[in-house]
Formats: sequence, C-alpha cells, structure tokens
Amino acid sequence: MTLTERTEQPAGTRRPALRLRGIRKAYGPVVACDAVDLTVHTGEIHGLLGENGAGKSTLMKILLGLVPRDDGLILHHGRPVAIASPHEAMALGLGMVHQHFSLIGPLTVWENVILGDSGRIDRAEACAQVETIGKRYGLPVDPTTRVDRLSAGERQRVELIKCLRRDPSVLILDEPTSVLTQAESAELFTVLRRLVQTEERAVILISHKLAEITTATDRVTVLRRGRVVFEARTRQTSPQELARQMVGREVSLRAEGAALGLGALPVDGPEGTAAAEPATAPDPAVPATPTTTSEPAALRLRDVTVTVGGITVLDQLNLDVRAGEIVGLYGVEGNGQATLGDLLCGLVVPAAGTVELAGAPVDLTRPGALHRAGLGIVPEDRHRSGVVLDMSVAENLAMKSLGDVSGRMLLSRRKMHAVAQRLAAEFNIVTPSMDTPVRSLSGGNQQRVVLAREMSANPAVLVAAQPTRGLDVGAIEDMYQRLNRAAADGVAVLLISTELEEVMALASRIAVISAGRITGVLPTREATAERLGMLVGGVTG
Amino acid sequence: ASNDATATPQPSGSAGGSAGTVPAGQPDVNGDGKVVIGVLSPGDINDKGYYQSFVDGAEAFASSKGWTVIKRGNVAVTDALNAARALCQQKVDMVALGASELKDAIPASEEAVCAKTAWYVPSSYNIEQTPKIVLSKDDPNQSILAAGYATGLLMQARGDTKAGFVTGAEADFSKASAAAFKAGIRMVLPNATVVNTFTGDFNDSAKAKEAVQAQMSQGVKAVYPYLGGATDAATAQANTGNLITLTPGTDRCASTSPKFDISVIFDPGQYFAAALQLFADGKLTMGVAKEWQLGVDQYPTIKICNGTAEQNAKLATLMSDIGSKKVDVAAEVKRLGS
Amino acid sequence: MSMSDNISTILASGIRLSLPLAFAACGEYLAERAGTLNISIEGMMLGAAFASIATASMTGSASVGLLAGAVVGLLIGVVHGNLSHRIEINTFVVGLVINALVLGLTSYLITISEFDTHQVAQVGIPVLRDIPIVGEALFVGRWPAFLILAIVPLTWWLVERSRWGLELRAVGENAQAADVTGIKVNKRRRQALMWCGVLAGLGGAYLAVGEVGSFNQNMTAGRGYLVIAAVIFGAWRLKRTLVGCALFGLADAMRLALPALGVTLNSQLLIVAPYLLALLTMLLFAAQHREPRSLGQPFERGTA
Amino acid sequence: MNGRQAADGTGRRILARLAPGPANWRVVGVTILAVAAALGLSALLIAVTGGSPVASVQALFQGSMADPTAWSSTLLFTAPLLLVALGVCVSARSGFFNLGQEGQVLIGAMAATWVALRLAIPGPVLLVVTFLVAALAAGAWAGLSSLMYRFRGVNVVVSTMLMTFLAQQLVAYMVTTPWLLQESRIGTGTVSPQSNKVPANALLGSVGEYPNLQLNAGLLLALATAVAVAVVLTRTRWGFRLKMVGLNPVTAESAGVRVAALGGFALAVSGALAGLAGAVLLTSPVGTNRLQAGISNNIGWDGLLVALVARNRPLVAIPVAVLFGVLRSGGGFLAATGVPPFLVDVVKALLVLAFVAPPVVMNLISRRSTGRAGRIVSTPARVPEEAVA
Ligand SMILES: Nc1ncnc2c1ncn2[C@@H]1O[C@H](COP(=O)(O)OP(=O)(O)OP(=O)(O)O)[C@@H](O)[C@H]1O
Ligand SMILES: Nc1ncnc2c1ncn2[C@@H]1O[C@H](COP(=O)(O)OP(=O)(O)OP(=O)(O)O)[C@@H](O)[C@H]1O
Ligand SMILES: [Mg+2]
Ligand SMILES: [Mg+2]
Repeated sequence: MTLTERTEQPAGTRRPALRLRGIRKAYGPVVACDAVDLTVHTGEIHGLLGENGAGKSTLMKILLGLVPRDDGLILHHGRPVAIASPHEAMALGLGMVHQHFSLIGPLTVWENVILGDSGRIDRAEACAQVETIGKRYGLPVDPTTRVDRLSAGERQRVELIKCLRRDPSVLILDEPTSVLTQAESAELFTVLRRLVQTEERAVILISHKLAEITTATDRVTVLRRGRVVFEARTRQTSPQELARQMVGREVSLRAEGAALGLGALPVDGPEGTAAAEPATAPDPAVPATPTTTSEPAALRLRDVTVTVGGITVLDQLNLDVRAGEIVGLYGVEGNGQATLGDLLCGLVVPAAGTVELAGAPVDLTRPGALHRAGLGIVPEDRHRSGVVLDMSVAENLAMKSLGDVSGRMLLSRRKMHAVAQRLAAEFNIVTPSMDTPVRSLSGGNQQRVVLAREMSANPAVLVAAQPTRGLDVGAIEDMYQRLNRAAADGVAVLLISTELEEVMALASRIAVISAGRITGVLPTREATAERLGMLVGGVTG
Repeated sequence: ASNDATATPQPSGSAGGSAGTVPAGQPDVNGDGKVVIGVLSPGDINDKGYYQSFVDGAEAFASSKGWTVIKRGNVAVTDALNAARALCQQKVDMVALGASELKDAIPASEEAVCAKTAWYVPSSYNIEQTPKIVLSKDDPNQSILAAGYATGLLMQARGDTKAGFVTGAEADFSKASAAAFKAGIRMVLPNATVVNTFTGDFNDSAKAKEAVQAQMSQGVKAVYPYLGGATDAATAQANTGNLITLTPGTDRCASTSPKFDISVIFDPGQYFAAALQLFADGKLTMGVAKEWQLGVDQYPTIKICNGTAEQNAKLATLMSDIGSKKVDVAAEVKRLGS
Repeated sequence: MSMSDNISTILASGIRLSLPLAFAACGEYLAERAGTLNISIEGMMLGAAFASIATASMTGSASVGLLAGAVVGLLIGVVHGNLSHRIEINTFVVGLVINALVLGLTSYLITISEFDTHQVAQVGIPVLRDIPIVGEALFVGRWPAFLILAIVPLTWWLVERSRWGLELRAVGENAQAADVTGIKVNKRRRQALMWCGVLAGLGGAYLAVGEVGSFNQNMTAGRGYLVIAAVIFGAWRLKRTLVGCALFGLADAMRLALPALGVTLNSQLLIVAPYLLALLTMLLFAAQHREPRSLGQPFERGTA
Repeated sequence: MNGRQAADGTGRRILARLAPGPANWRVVGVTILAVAAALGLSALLIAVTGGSPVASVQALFQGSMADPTAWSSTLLFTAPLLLVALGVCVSARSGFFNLGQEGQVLIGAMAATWVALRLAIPGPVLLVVTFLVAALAAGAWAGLSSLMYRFRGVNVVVSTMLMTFLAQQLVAYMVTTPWLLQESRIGTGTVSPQSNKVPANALLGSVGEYPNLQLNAGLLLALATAVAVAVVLTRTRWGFRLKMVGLNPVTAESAGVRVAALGGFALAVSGALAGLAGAVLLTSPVGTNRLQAGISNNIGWDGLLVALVARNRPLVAIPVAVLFGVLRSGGGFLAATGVPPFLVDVVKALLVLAFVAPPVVMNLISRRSTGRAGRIVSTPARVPEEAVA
C-alpha cells in the first residue's frame, strides 16, 4: 500500500498553486457551491471529500471552465484568472481525469490523447509520447489501438496519460478508483505520489472512500451542501472526524466504516464483523446464518454460462443463496459481476445453465420473469438499469408493478401517489414531491428509490450489486441496515461487491468470483485475506 | 420538391360538345364591375414554351381590354381543385386552366362558390364536356405528325436518316407524341430510324443535355426536345452538332440561342386569346367545345423557319390534307409510328 | 459506331453527371462526419446553381459565377449552422425550411429576371486525352471539373489527417466527450456545414455554369438527396462515397444513352436504384457500416 | 445492450431536445414577435415585387379564417396534418425519430386507392376497409425500418428517410402502369399518370354545405384519434411502458418490457397513422379523390413540423395542425390574389420557422441564464466493459 509514501510533507512551506475564493454556483434553486474557498499547494495531494451532491464535481467543473461560476475568484499562482473555457483551463495547466464522457471510442489511443491540444498532428510523436509517459508512470497501453477495444482499467490509464502529457501543474481526479481494484488503486496512488514529490505538481483527489483519503492525501477539504465545512492536514485528522464532518453527524463506523475502507485487514476483519452482526440483525429468532437447512435454496444458479461477443464472461457459474442469509459475491472488477447483475436484471439470456428460484427454474427469455418469480435487484449502475431519470419518483416506484396502480384499463394517478407516499415514508426517500424527476434526486435517494421499489414487491430474493458505490456514509449506513433487516426477515440476499470489507462486514458466506467462475465459497469466519486473495487470483480452494 | 415534376405539354383534340349557354353579363360574369381572368397552370409559366405562351396570350389580350389577370403557375395536380376554389373566392369572372392535367379542378365549376364564373379548359380525350365549361380541343397527333413530316423534309434535303425524340416522363401522351413524330418522318423517309429517350424529368436540363449528346454520338441528325424547363439546354446542345431542332408548342423561329429550325405551334395562348375575344363580345358559350384543326384554323400550325419554297409547299399540302381529313392521322400513326 | 466509342461516350456522360454529385458529396461527407445529417444540401446546390448563372450573366464571366455559387452555398451553410448549431433548432426542420425557401426564391427570381447562357471553358489535357476509351472521358472537360482532383484529397486530408478533422470526427462520434476535452462542438459543426456549403455550392454551380450553361426552375431535381444516399452508400468513408457518386452518375448515363443504342429498360427502377443501393448496403454490410455515433443528434452541454 | 434497445441513440438524443419545455407566456410572446418578423420580411419581399403587403396579409387571413368557407378549406388540410403529427408523437415517445412520414402517407394513399378501386365491396364498408388497409400498409412500411434497425442496426432516421424516396418512385410506377393503378383509357385518348377516381362509397362524407362551415369526416377522425392517442400515451400501461422505453430502454427491459417489440410496434403505429392521413387525402374533398404521384403534397413533412412545434404533445398538436392548415389554405388563397406562388412558398417557410424557433430559443435563453444545463452530469458507477461491449 502507499503507507511508505505517506512520509512527512512540509506542506506549509509550499506556495499555493491554486486558490479558490468564494466560488458560488447555483443551478436554479439548487446551490451546488456556496462561497467555497479552497487552497491547493504544489507538491501535495489534496483530498476533496463530500456526500453525494455536495458540489465536488461542480466545483471541479467550474475550475475546468466546463461550468460558468456565478461568483468568486480563482487565483492561479497568485494571479486572478477568468477560466471561461476548457481551453483556458488547459492553458493554465489544469488537467482533469473525468469519470465520464472523455474518451472517444472509435478513435485510437493516440488520437484521443492529442485531442484538445493544437498545432499540426504528428502521429509518430504522439505515439512516442504515449509510450514514454506509459513507461515513466507504469501505465502501459498500445497507442494505436482503438479506445473502444480497451478495458475500464486501460481506459483510465489513457485518461491519465492524456492528462499527464499536457504536463499539468494541477491534476484533478474525480472518483478515479470507483472502477479500479485495490491493487490498481494502490498503483495509481503510487503514481500520484511520485507526481507531486518529484515533479512539483498538485493533485486534487475526489473520493468517497475515507481510507483512500487518509492513506493517499496530505490535506483534505470536506464539502457539505456546497459549503466548505472542514479543512485540515490529513495526518492531524481521523476517519471518524472526516466522516462526521461529511455527514454532519456522528456515524457508527462499524460495517459502513468497512465500506469506507477502514476495517484494517486481516487482523480484526472477522471479529469486527462478528461484533457488527448482532447490532445489525435485531431479530434473533431468524438466525442470520442458517448453518444447515433442508429446504431448497431460494436462489440457485446452475452452470450459468454467458458469452458476450465471443468471450465467455460467465463460465458454468454455480451459486446458492438460502433464505435469511446474506451471501457476498466478492471479486475484482471485470470478472463477470456486471454480466451476472444484468442476467439477474433479465437483460442477458445465458447461453447455458438455469436460474432457479425456490427450486423452480425461471424462463429468462420472458421479460420480467425474474421479478414475477420474486427476485428483486438493486443494480450496479442505477442510472443505466435501475431508474428512468426523467420519470417522476412515483412513476419509478410503480414501474415494475403497474397492475397495482391501475384501474380496469387506465392507470390511476391517485393509487400511484398513494403507493409512492407510503414507500417514500417507509424508506425515507428525501424528495420535494412525488412528481419530481428522479434525475434531480441525490445519488443516495435515487438508490433508495430503487431499493424501495424492489422491496415493495416483498421479494424472496434480493440481489444488491455494488449497492454502496458512489454513496456517502449516511446512505451507506442506511443501506446496510436495510440489507441486514431484509435478511433477518428471511429474504435471501446476494451482495455483489468489489469492496472486501463490505463483504466481510455483511455476508455470512463469501463466494469468490474470478474469470466468470466461482472459485470458492467459505464462511466469513474462515475468510482470511490470504485465502480470499488466492481465490481471487483464480486458485480454486 | 414542392412542384409537380409531371407537368408537361399536353395538347388535345376532337369530339363532343352540344348547344350550350352564354353566362349572363359577359364579360363581367359576376357583375362586380370589373373583369378578372384567373389562370391556373400546372407548369413553369416562365418556361419560354407551352405554359408561358398560354399566360402571355391571356395577358396580352386582357391588358388591351384593361382587364386584370391572376396567374398561378406550378399548381400541383393534387392542388388543382383548391386552387380553383380559391380563384372563385377571389371573384374572378373566368377560370382558365393552362393545361388539361388540371382537369380535376373542373368539379369546382359545379360548386356554389364558382357559380358566377365562366370556365375555359384546354382538353384531351379524357375530359368529358360539362355544361359549365367551354372546352378548347386540338389533336396533338395532327401537329406532331406534321412536325415529323417537316423534319423529314429537312432531313431528306440533308440526306439524313436518323432522328431523335427527347422527352421527360415516360407517360402515355409522350409515348403517343413520339409515335406521331416517327410516323411523320417516315411519311417522307420510309426507312428513317427514330430514337426515343425519356429523361424522367421535363426540367432536368443536365440529363436532357446528356440524352441529346448520347443521341448525337449515335449519329442522330434531328432531335425534337419535347420538354419543359429543359428545352433550351437540350436545344443548345443539339445546336452544337448543328442538328435539326423543333419547338414544343410555340413559334421561336426568331430565337438565335438556342436556334430552332422548325416551330411546332400548337399554341394554347392563341386558342385562349381567341376564346377571350368571344368572351369580350359576350358570345362565349359554356357547355360546348371549340376544336382547333391543323390546316383549317390559323392554329395549330407548323412552320419551317427558313425552308425552301418547295418544302413549305409540301408541308402546306400535308396540313391542308390533314385538315380536310384526306390524311387519316390516327391511321398514319398506327401504320408508321410503331 | 464502334463499341469502344459507345463506352467512351457513356463514360464521359457518366462522369459529367457524377461531378456535381462528387463535389457536393465531399461536403456532405465532411458534415456528416461532424454529426450533421445535412438535408439542406439540396437547397445549397439549387441556390448556388441560380447564383452562378445570375452572377455569370451580370459579370459576363462564368468563372465568377462559379465563385458566386460557392459563396451562396457558404451563406446557406452559415445560416443552417447557426440555426441548428447555435440556436439549436432541430436540424431536419431547418433543412426542410431552407430547401423550401431556396426553391421558392430561385423559382420566383427567374420569373422576374432574364439570364443569358454562360458556360465555363472546356479544356483537355494534351497527351492523355488521346488515350483510347477513357481519354476523352477523363481528360477532357469544363475546367472546374479538374478542381475535384484537388478537393477530394484535400477533404480526405482535412478529415483524416488535420487536427481540425480529428476534432470533427471526435465531435461526430461523441459530442459530450469532445466537449469535455475542450473542443467547441457546435462551432466545429458549424464550420463543417460551411465547408459543406462551399462544396455543395461548387457542385450546384458546376451543374449550372459548367454542364448546362443556364438555370431553370428546380434544376437540381433532388441531386442533394442523391448525395446523401451516396454518403450512406459509402459507409461514411470518402472513397466509397465517391464510388457511389460515380455509380449513380453512370447509372443515369446508361439510362440516357442506352435507348440511343437500341436498348430500353425500366426508368423507375433506375431512378430508385441509388436509394435502394444505399439501403441495401446498410442492410448487408451492417457490420462495417457504422454511421458517426452522434449523427443527427443535437449537442447541448451537460446532456448525458 | 445496444441491439436490445428500442430507439437508436440518435432518436433519443434528438427527442431529448424535443421534450416538453416551458410553454409559458414568454414563449407565446416571443412567438408573436417572431411571426411578426416573418410577416414583416414577407411583406418586404411582396412589396419589392410590386405587390401590396396589406392586401396579401388580408388574403392570407381571408382565405383561411375570414368566413366559414375559408375555415372549411383550412380544416380540410388540418385533418391529414394532424394525423401525421399524431404518428410522430407516438414514435417519439418510444425514442424513435421517424423521418419517413411523407413516404408513409404515400403508401397509405396507394393502398387505399388499391382497395377502393379493386375490391368490389358494397356500401360504406368499403370506406372502412380502405382506411384499415391504408393504416396496415403504411404501418408495415414503417415497420420495415424498425426491423432493419432491430436486426441489422440500421439507423432509423436514415432508413425512414431513404424509404421515403422508394415510396415516391413506387407510387409513380403504380400510376404509370396500366395493369396496376393507372387510370383507364377512354376511347383512343391519352391517359395521365394517375389512378381513376375512387368510387363514391369510398369517399368521406361531410356535414354542412357551402357557404356554411363544411366539416369533413376526416377531421372528426383526426380529432378522435388525437384524443385517443393522448389518453393511450398518458393514461394507459402501454403508454407508460412506451415512455420508459423511450427514456431508458435498459431499465424498461429489466422492468419486464419487451423493449424491441414495443419500440418497433410504436414506429409501425406512427406509420399507420401517417397511412390514415394518406387515406384521408385520397377520400376527402381536400384532394381530387385519385392517386397521383404528388398526392402527399408535403403533408408528411409538414405533419412532422406540426409535431415538432407541438413538442410531441398530441393535444397541443391540434391547434398547431389548424395553424398549418391556415398556412396552406391561406397560402393557396394568397397565390390566387396574384402574389407569385413561389413567394407564397417563401412566406410559408418563413412562418414555419417563426413558429418552430421560439420555444427552442426560450429554452436556450433560460438555460444559458440560469445555467440549468438541463441534465445533471452526476457520477454514477461506470458501466463495466462487458456490459457495454
Ligand atoms: N446540470 C445541473 N443542473 C441542475 N443541478 C445540478 C446540475 N449539476 C449538479 N447539480 C446539483 O448540484 C449539486 C452538486 O452536484 P455535484 O455533481 O457537484 O455533486 P457531487 O459532489 O459531485 O456528488 P457525487 O459525489 O455524487 O459526484 C447536486 O445537488 C446536484 O443535484
Ligand atoms: N500519418 C498519419 N498522420 C496522422 N494521422 C494518421 C496517420 N496515419 C493514420 N492516421 C489516422 O489513423 C486512422 C486510420 O488511418 P487510415 O489511413 O488507415 O484510414 P483507413 O482505415 O484507411 O480509412 P479509409 O479506408 O477511409 O482511408 C485515420 O483516422 C487517421 O487519422
Ligand atoms: Mg461528482
Ligand atoms: Mg367581375
């Protein structure tokens, strides 16, 4: 890990590369940023922390000239600058690794990399640059391949290379690790550390993961509701402190702490979770982990094989989830979890194998069959397959059970609202009204909408894919409680996650997926970092 | 494109017509104190050809009488009925259709909105006489046959044997005309060959030109550009090869660029002017048809621009023979045209 | 008349009919690579055709007329660009309206004005023109015809090699991403439309002062749509697009020449052929046949 | 997933822009200004050409709204325009941008003609069959595009556009081929490229007589359809699902909607409605009751514009369709006053622009001012490779 690099930074002595003074940005009624001050020094990694919708991205977009600011001053090396366009930002040496929409698939790597600068094209030179930068920072990628042929990780590299090639004085990364494995993240941080130390750059790192912030940054600023609420040297603060500042209240950093990467593995991993369980599984009548049981598994995947474009993504995958237990499906990103999620969403049909609910196989070719058979799912990418952003909260809550909200032939607005009201209260979804488009809800609340809809059909099986990705502490806490309660109420819960601590904290059994196969299943108590590591590596245990 | 590409010269002829009625108060039929003539034309009323001549005829006459003319070109065939109604609402005293494709406007003459209007309709066989309209008929085959004959004479003089006929859409009337043209030539040169090319569009000059070009390269020495807006371009092309050329409907012997050798004059404007004269005198009777006979009436007629006395004489004889039915046009076309 | 002569005349005529398409196609190709399915190209060609003849008979110089055509094309491009890529009115609406406007105006203007015929000079390349069969077809023509020899490579270079073109392609493929990387998406699209206007203008003007020498109502007769078909047929690749134009031109040449050779065939079928071909190629070669991903999609910063 | 989505990105992106926007008084105000500007420009043109602007505007009004007669002709145009526009609304909901109305109208008219002339069905039944077949034929025609998209990924905007040209030539062929639909020959005369008139029992009846207001059954049909479409889209499960499909096919699919089928069907329905418009053109007094190559007479394109101005809201489409009807009848009348018909086309084009632009411009302005880029670019978990691939 990057612990070794977390050496002392005499950050005080450094001159500020960038000062933001009283930055304000309002989207109509929503104030995304409100009088934000931020100072970034060269030679330091500056963490930017905040709940969903705190205004982090907006602030960065302002910095990059992608969004015009309503008010405020930007000082670059002490000089006030009006950054009106991405070009100006670039000229000032501000580079950003975006999460979204910044690579063009059909173009080659080198074409993407030189996109945005000026002057005549020199292919050879561009390719050379890509390679040298790749070597220098350990980001290997072939400059002549088309980007849409690259994996998520590789694309991230291209993004970085693209930034670094411009030799930015300030480098901004918006939640860069959300798709990276821990190893990859670690590498990334090493690179970043080298950047700031040896090359006099400043880095702004946006993240939800306290662990990352605490390990990788020198300074940290916390945004809440668009305001700066806390600013400190990372060494002089604690995860608890940060979490509290972020959410604005005390948070129990037990399980959710784990999700934030605080459970220091492997030492007290199991115990930590063991301690967590009684607290979160209130009803002892239903044991969270039925050890032996005769009744058929609530969810059973039998030899499920899925091939996408020739490649076998799921390879004879077998998995059982029994009523009342939480099974964690752990694995590194890109080992088939996403496809498994799509499969259980009814989006892909397996080439072979069956999905059985309560012992009965489900015909996956029939849309909605899984839902009818009693499977609820919180998909990995809610925007893609969870909600319809431009439809109202009420509509999103009703969309899977239209029958319940319609009269003889027409839909009943009244019924729809009634249902929505109930669910909103029950799952405390924070929304101006039931007619608000889901788009304008914060990430956490969008997630709650999905969960509410799925739970409202009181399913026998609940699949939660990366349920806390992109959520803030408060939301995570809530999510965990609900998952545990569901299990306690006898729902079979399958938790698909790339966060080891999350799995350790919630699941009673951990199944490890690697290259589309289950390489092993073991009770959480027996799960040690070593064993899991081997399984993740594909070494069947 | 909003305008109707099938708009084309479509002269007409023969048959029908009984004693009709003279609308009261001609020429101010609707009695609003002024005389307004409304003209609807399916084609480009500036084509320097058929359609234009119709409008020009009307305007020339009307201005001499101090009447107003409302002219509207490029009336889509599907729009004819509404266009006519609109004219009637404009209180015109006469509705004149520029060509028989617009025959679908005729029902309006029965409608109350057009109660107080006289109707003038150039006709083809497919229009039946109704009490509210005056039909003006001529037989295109007469003119085209004679045109072919004239062409034949010129070819004979130059020792040519190959002619061409270039027109737009492959429609019934254009095929018929092609046949008549061929027959006419063969009356002079029994073993002359005639090539037909359909460009598909009466206004696509480039294609018309290429068609003529292609025919020239195949040794065609006389070409009839039976076209709309593309006539001039095609003729100009033919002039480069010094081919014998004919006009589609009007007298353009005076024109130098492009240059024509034969004017085929089945000038609807002339027919119309004559009808307007009757209208002015209050003698234009609805419900009857006026027939225009080659060789009998002043129009239609064929004119060899600078033909020898002999050629003119021969042509004159043919025309009068046609007029006196000594030459059975239909039969000739059947015999020589196919 | 020998077979080879026939072939050479048909070839020559085919090329003459293709050239206006080819000029315009280079423009449409570029516009579509940038993401605009530009249907106002018909209007561009028609407007330019008119302008060229009008100017020619005013100045007495066909070449000046050609220039004027290009300029008018450019103007229409500017208008379309600003309406659909600045004010952000749906580009198809703009296209339809512009076509209606141009058809109406030109048709009207010829009714109130009198133009004499003007045609640019014919040139032939000395030795080459004597090559049997192809010589006449390829190396003799109105001088602007030879501009195509410069415009095609230029267009290719612009799109495939220049930075501008790289940005155009980026914009056409993924406007959002292009925007984030600091490319002015709508500006690039407007520029693409201008270039398209210039070339479509040249095409229309060439038709008028190059081939025909005069203007008549709606003389482009749908050539603009033919060009769009050619780009589709060409799978948004320049080479194939030009092949498409040549094909369509030759098909017409055949249709017009064959009767003279004593052959007759169904005209309707030959008239639809281009569109049919375009559709079929899209159907059959769906795999290689990818249109620019954001073709026809308006760009608005922030829309995901 | 792409293959399984209903609408191709193009459609959805185009339509994202056409989503109902602020229809507030300011838009109305700006529209009035824009129209005034357009009229001003037109007036200038007319004046330059020696016409009288005032008289022209009067004519425009007189021919379209002044008296019952004028209204009658306006409403005759309204019916087909509205039907086409409704079709656009339906396909728009499903995320497809259908650019082929003109062709679908033609196909509808063609099928209708065939039925009316070839099937010896007695009485009003013929009329019913005519309309049904017209709808089916045009629906199938549009359906082809959705099939091409579904199985070969052919861009719908492109294919529907190309299909229009095919339709035009197909009809042209039909009416020039004697053994198909060309009119029958009387005696030895020549025949035009058009069909015979359809029999009386295939004609739509009207209520009211000149000079009073004359309402044709076609209009009633169109209005009824408008209400039906509005209800179906906003109040039924089918409409709800269609909306999901249009806004997010993936979610729709995981919610159990047969996305591809539903989307394709919606496109077919939009074609069918255009087909009905074709049938109306054939059987109502607006046309000449025979098939001609130009029978669609740009109704398809204008109908598309109607829907765009109405931002795909069926009920809003009603007044807009009337408006376009006004432009057509008024324009025809204007031409009859001696204003060169080409200028009339120009005036119409300018007015269309004047009606289309304002809502868009207002959106833009409000966006630019409040910075509401409309969409929030938040940061969801990224779609992993194997899912997008
Ligand atoms: N284009 C926009 N239009 C309207 N509101 C917006 C827009 N973009 C952001 N917002 C609002 O501004 C606030 C801040 O958004 P922002 O994306 O900066 O949050 P964030 O801190 O990046 O959240 P996350 O951690 O989920 O990325 C949120 O309430 C969001 O709803
Ligand atoms: N020397 C170069 N300089 C700049 N860009 C280049 C160079 N060589 C290739 N490219 C880029 O690589 C891509 C592929 O180039 P290539 O010439 O192979 O195109 P292609 O695949 O042959 O396409 P087409 O068949 O249309 O020519 C192009 O997008 C071009 O921008
Ligand atoms: Mg963010
Ligand atoms: Mg009078």
